[in-house]
Amino acid sequence: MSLLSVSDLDAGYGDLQILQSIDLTVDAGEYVTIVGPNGAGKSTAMKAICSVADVMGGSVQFDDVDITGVQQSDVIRHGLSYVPQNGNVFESMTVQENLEMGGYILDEIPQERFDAVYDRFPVLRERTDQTVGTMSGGQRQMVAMGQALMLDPQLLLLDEPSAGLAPDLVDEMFDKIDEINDGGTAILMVEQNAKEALRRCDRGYVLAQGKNYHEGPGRELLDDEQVRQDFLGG
Amino acid sequence: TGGDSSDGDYTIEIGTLLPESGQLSGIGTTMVDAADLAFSTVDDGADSLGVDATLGDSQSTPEDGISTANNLANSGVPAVVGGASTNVHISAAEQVFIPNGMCACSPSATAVSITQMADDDLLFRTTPSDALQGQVMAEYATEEMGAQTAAVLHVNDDYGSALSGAFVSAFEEAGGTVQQEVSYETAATSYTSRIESAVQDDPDLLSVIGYAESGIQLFRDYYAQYSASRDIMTVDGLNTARIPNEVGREMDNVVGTAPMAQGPGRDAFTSMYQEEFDAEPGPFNGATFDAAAVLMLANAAAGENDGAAISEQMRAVTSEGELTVSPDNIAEGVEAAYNGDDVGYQGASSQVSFDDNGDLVTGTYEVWAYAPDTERGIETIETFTV
Amino acid sequence: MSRLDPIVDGVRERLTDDSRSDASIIVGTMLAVYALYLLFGLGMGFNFNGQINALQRITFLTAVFAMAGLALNLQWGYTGLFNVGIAGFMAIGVYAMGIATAPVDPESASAVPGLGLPVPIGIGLGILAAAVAGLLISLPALRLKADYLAIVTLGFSEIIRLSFSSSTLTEFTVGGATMGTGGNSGLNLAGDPSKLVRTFYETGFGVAALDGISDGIIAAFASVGIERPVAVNLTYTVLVVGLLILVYFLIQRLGNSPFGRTLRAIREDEETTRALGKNTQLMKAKSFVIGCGLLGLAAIFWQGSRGLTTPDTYLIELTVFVWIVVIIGGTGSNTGTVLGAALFVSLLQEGPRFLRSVIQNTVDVPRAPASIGEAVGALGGGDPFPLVSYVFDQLAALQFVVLGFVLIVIVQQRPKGLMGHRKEPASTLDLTKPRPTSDSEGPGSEVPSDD
Amino acid sequence: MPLSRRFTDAGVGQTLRRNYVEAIFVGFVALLGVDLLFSLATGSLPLSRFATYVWDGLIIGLALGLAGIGLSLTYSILGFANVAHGDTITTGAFIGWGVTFVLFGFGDAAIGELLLLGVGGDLSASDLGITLTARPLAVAVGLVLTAAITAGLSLGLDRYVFEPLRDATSMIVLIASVGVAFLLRYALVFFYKPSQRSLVAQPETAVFGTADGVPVIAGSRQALQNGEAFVEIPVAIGSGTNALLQVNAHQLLLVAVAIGLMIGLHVLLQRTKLGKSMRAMADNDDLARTRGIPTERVIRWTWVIGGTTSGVAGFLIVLERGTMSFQFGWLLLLLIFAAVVLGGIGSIYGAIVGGIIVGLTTTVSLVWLPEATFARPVAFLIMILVLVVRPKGLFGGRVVG
Amino acid sequence: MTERSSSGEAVTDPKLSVTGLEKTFDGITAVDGVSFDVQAGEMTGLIGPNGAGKSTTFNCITNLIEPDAGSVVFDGQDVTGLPTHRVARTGLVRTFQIARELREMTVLENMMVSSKEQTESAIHAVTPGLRENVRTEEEAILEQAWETLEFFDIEHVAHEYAGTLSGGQRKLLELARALMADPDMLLLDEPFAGVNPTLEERLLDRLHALTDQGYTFLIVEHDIDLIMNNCVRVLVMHQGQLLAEGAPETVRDDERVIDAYLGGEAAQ
Ligand SMILES: Nc1ncnc2c1ncn2[C@@H]1O[C@H](COP(=O)(O)OP(=O)(O)OP(=O)(O)O)[C@@H](O)[C@H]1O
Ligand SMILES: Nc1ncnc2c1ncn2[C@@H]1O[C@H](COP(=O)(O)OP(=O)(O)OP(=O)(O)O)[C@@H](O)[C@H]1O
Ligand SMILES: [Mg+2]
Ligand SMILES: [Mg+2]
Repeated sequence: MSLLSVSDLDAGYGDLQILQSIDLTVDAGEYVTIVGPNGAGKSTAMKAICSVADVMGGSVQFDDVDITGVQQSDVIRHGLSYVPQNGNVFESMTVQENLEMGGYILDEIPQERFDAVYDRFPVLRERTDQTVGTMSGGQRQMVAMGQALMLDPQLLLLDEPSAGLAPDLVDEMFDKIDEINDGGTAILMVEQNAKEALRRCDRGYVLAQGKNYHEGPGRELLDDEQVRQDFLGG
Repeated sequence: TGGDSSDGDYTIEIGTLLPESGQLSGIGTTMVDAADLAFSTVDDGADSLGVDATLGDSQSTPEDGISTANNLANSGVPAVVGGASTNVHISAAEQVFIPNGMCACSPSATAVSITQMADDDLLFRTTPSDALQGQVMAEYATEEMGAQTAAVLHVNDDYGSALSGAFVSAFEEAGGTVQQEVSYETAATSYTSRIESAVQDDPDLLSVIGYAESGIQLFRDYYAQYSASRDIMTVDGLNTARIPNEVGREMDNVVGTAPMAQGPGRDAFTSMYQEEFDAEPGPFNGATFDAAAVLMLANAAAGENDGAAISEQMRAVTSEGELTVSPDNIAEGVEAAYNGDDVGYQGASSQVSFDDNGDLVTGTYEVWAYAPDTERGIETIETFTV
Repeated sequence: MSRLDPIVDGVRERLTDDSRSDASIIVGTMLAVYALYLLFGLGMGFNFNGQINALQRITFLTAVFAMAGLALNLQWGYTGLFNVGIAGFMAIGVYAMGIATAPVDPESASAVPGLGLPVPIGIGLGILAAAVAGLLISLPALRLKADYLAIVTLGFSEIIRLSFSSSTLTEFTVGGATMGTGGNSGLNLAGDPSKLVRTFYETGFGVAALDGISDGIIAAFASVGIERPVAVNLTYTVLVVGLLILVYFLIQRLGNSPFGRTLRAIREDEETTRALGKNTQLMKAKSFVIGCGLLGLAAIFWQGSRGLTTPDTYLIELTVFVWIVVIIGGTGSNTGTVLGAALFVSLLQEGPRFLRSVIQNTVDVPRAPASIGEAVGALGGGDPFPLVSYVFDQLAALQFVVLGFVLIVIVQQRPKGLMGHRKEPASTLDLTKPRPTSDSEGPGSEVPSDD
Repeated sequence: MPLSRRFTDAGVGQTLRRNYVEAIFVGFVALLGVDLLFSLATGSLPLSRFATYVWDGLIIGLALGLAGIGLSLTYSILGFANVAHGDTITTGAFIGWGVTFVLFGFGDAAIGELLLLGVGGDLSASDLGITLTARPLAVAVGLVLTAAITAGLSLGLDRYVFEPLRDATSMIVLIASVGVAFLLRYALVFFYKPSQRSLVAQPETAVFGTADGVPVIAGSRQALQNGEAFVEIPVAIGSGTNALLQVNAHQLLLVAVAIGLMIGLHVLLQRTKLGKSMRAMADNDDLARTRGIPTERVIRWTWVIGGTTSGVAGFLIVLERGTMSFQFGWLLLLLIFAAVVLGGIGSIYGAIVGGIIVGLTTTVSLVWLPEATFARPVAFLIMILVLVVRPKGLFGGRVVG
Repeated sequence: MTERSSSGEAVTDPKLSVTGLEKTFDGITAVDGVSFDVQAGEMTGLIGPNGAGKSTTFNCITNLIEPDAGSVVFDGQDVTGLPTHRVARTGLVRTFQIARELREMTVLENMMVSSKEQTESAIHAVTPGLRENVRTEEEAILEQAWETLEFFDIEHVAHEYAGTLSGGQRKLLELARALMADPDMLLLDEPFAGVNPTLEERLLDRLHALTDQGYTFLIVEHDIDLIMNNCVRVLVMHQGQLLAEGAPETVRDDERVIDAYLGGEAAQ
């Protein structure tokens, strides 16, 4: 049984429909990547799953619970943690406070959680009291990831986690995602760094113009000439 | 409404432009009552005549006043009791009354500047101008209270500034020294600093020019810190019986001046008012009644609902005539005037006689003090006629 | 959501129907307003001239509020400048005009002397003064973010109002010329612009030909039963409406031009706009100054025609009213602003007053009890009339309660204002068209225009 | 908006320009200070008068600041300037005092009359004799009641007015709050009539001064003159008998509560989970929801806290002034805004400090001003100058706290 | 002017010359005495770890943040301390790392705002005769805007509010809009982060074409292959300082660069 199963999903913003009957599944512990051109609806799919965008039809099942259109603030309580593409940090708050907000739904955040995040992103440890709005693009991305990792989610939704990261950090980021995945957390990730992402994931989806376009194991998509040509940049 | 039955061959059209709401609604509503009393007395009492009164609310602001005045004009009202405050009166006159040839008689607009308006002789008032009250204040202060030095604390608006100015010049003319002239905004959080500023040179007399609303707070602040034995002189704005009670003091060091309903018809008016409303008439009520009465008389004498014609009769009906009209026989008087008889009105507030500018020839003022033990709560100490 | 929905939808449908030109939307609204006021007039027993005059007054107020609203729309709707000092700029315009035109030797001793300039020059100076005040305040203030700019302008307008009420400035002498604000008693406006119209009818400005024309106009009005005072008012209102049309096209053209486009960009993100090579400070200052000048203009033709202006006219409420006009009309939309002015004046400002008068004129209500407590007590005793008369007695207060309520409902039902959904063009060209195909003749070919 | 914050740091040129203005500003203030000292030394400005100005200004300022805390809070967290703030305070105070009157004046007058604070009857002023020292229970209960009622009122307003406008721009919400302001203010007129009324008896006072050159504290000026001091500091510093400054119990209560609330709220916002989630929501409400923060509940808490402080402010201001009218909140609003903005929107300390500056300016400026009318303009002028030097207010820059 | 050339050949006047740039934010020195030149008609890369100070350098060059010290010479003209818009007017235009679209304007309007060929005076907007001239101008701008949008593959959203664009589309708009300003030199801050690789290749082709026409580019980018394959020269920043510069190969093999950036043990 899939951990996340999205079926026949229509979604968009207000009156504007972007997604047309999208199907998506993520199994427990699985690592799934979505790729596609700009404006394809990848982020919208993520947002629809997390009740940020408006669901117009279809359903989202998580862990056998129907979470279609539940309160946005309740999504995380079901065990999904989402890192948006834009606006993924609290700019006016310090690094430490950002992490605290990541663990908001816990009554008491154990110190180990902070340590775990700081171990993963040592840069942040030096800057616990810096206001995130003044940090560099890459540093913010780390804060955003760290925030999502303050909980131990069953499924982590990442929207372009490597964007803006220096190469060593990109590798590190992917390694860390692997690690997280190895720890049993399922991953659903959108990436424009598509080749790397597809190489590492279990399965991939290609979205284009709001529709499912392709689906298959990551390697297979990588090897698909048509997909390469159209979406992965040759 | 004053009564809109037209139980005769002629209906007098008349309107009011008074502050039923807004800042001045406190005195404004009783003024409307007084006007209405005049209208309904005539309407009910005169057999051959009816009165159709349109009550307009100026809401205490010029802008609303103009709108309401326009409505009066649009209804074909030829004569208006009002406006009450100076700025409403001037604006409405400039914009509406004068262009439309309406006759307006204000019971309470006291500014000196109204005297000289180019008004086609359409504007009258049944209250004396500020200059006179300033004189009375100064005279009483220097002569009766023996004050040589004074400080003024006045509300920062039209009324306060003008009266303060009139008092200061009269007081200095009378040989006194005004040490400080301090203004204040209504509803300030605290008046302590302003009071401190005003009394810094320890004047013989503190003159407080303002309204009841801010006056309560101001006097509380005063008594909290300053001598309850210093002479204080205030004005008609604070001529409200409940003030000592609200301030929580006897306030026996306070006297005030106010234009006074001291006409020959005053007693008659007071008893009519009491019978109707079960209360003492308040400030400007007599003047309002007079304005309404005179306009109705003039209208009847003119025999047509036309502003210019009415204004032409204003002086005729207020100078001595064969039939002396006063508040208690106003209905009879109006009827007589309509029938072409020579009538002469003797007002509740004053003799009522207009000079060339439409101002009162004389003004009567009272000097009053709070008297919590009396029924009215205020007693008249002395009257002045200037 | 509510029973209002069908109505709102209906209105929306009409408004979104692009085939309806802006002019017809405004004319349609005004006609509806007129119909309402004719009913009011019937209720108040207005005669023919009265009815005309009432419609005239509604039109006049609509026009001046629309002018002020358009000026604010330029500042806020286009440029994002949060001007809450409207009353102050208006005051400066009117006072400058008044001081400039007051006679050097006034006849009445209590009147304040002035510079004795002719009325048209006074009007020009008034507008200029408001614009210059805008410039002065914009130098330091435009560096500030929206909310802070707001409080600065708000403080500025209070400074102006209170200074005009001070006795120190009541009369002063500069360079030998004596002038003043008249303090709290206000300033007599010798330069009352409506006097231009009156003089035209009275003397034709001393020109025989004009006098002949003006007599002819009066005769024409008389022939349809319109009396002279009403005719004079009507003429003035037509003049003001003419000005409004001028201002409307001015703002409209400023808006759909590269100038307006850059203003919008500033509203969105000033820093980015600067990075694109725009002198945002200068553009903001221009927009602010033009807006302030127009506020002065609106105020002169509105307050200036009252013959007297007093400092307490320029309380914060005035500023709030102009804002309400723009917000209910739809920020950024000029047509919406005019519409907003019509609705504000007819429904929120004048409407309740008329309604109250109609009620007072038609119903005879007994004396109200002294407090609501008594009224409710009587109700408990089975007598509803004291409560009824108490309510009647308090209609003036209830009028504002209703104003507040209506405002909330409007804002909730149409959070973008009546016409805020419309995308106003930000170019001299029509940008909503799909791309002109490359095989058309290119530049110079038929590109439909907006005006 | 948030993005730009990253790049708004001023550089060399601007700093210089600003320092220039700042220098002039500081220089001018210093000059005034010297002049003040000189006047005090020569006695042309009696110390007692100066002390009165300062104390009066301080009380006004703290009242403004106290009332400003709630405004600052909702302003920064909900992102709009609540024009109805003043009228919410007034409404809360009217109802709160009314209920207090009913509870503690029961039997003295008809319940309706008590509830309406004397409308239509003879009840007035000191009739109930409420002061902090004479009836502390009434004051305590009234304070709590008013706070609770104002909080409830704020919640109600949020539910019916502001909640449907969550997605609207801040300007729209501001206009809605203008509607609320009108509605509340004139509803008060409808029920309570427009007249000013006094609700409190004269409180206990203490007068600081010297008796025969010895510093003393007495119960009143009269007592001091009569030599009936209750505290004497046996050090002769002169020879005369002078009253320097008079304070009363209600003013002291106002000072204590203002400072207490300021610190308490600052800690609340900086340290507690609720405070942090408020700030998170103000920063990025979408992300806040994604992180599981129930933003609706946070908004309601914001109103509750803002309403409670506003209620406390309203009650204490009325207690201190002794009188109340339907306009008092509205008339204070402008100065409250000035205080909040001067201090920096969102800063709790800023609201209090801003309030004190505004309050002091309106009183101490009387030393120099030719005409008292200019006192308020000067306060606004100072606010504008401060903003030119520090565009985000004295404590500005951070969102909350 | 400092004589700094990487390979020792005779230097033509550089297009952009930055000397001794410094910027400190309360305690954190973001840029610490950076000096470099960029040659005209070249595509130069600027790389470095996150937080190295690249974006801040851009901000200082364009004076969006006033530098604490240092000078910037563009095209032989000292632009240090010039207001941001004046810097842009000289032909030096930048993009933002986090795209800053004008949200409530359409994509097309975003593009048109950018053009520097427009007469933005109020007088021209309202005066009949002058307005006609403006229109001819506008037609050309519109044409150019459409062309550029088409190239960036976002012409189908031309009428949408820019605020509704997807993340990648925003980056595209950011770049397209900068080109619309008709600059001589572009400072691009991670223009391709989040852009689909296929599209990225096409865009790079375009940039090369522009370089051939004489445009100059300074690109911040973390995609190292992209930098290596497309830039003639690479600057490497680390902790606010210039760590290395030179041809891509040289830089790539530089120990310090490998350590600091390309991935060794030491992440930052
Ligand atoms: N406004 C500011 N206030 C305080 N510190 C700042 C500010 N802007 C940048 N910084 C700090 O300066 C350093 C350099 O930031 P910058 O944005 O220039 O890095 P970058 O090289 O562009 O990094 P990235 O590749 O992650 O975008 C960072 O440590 C950042 O936190
Ligand atoms: N808030 C919004 N309102 C309206 N339309 C939107 C909104 N957000 C995105 N869209 C539109 O939805 C479409 C899909 O956007 P989405 O963000 O899902 O794309 P994406 O696949 O994530 O692209 P990218 O790789 O560029 O991030 C785009 O055409 C965009 O314009
Ligand atoms: Mg996306
Ligand atoms: Mg960067």
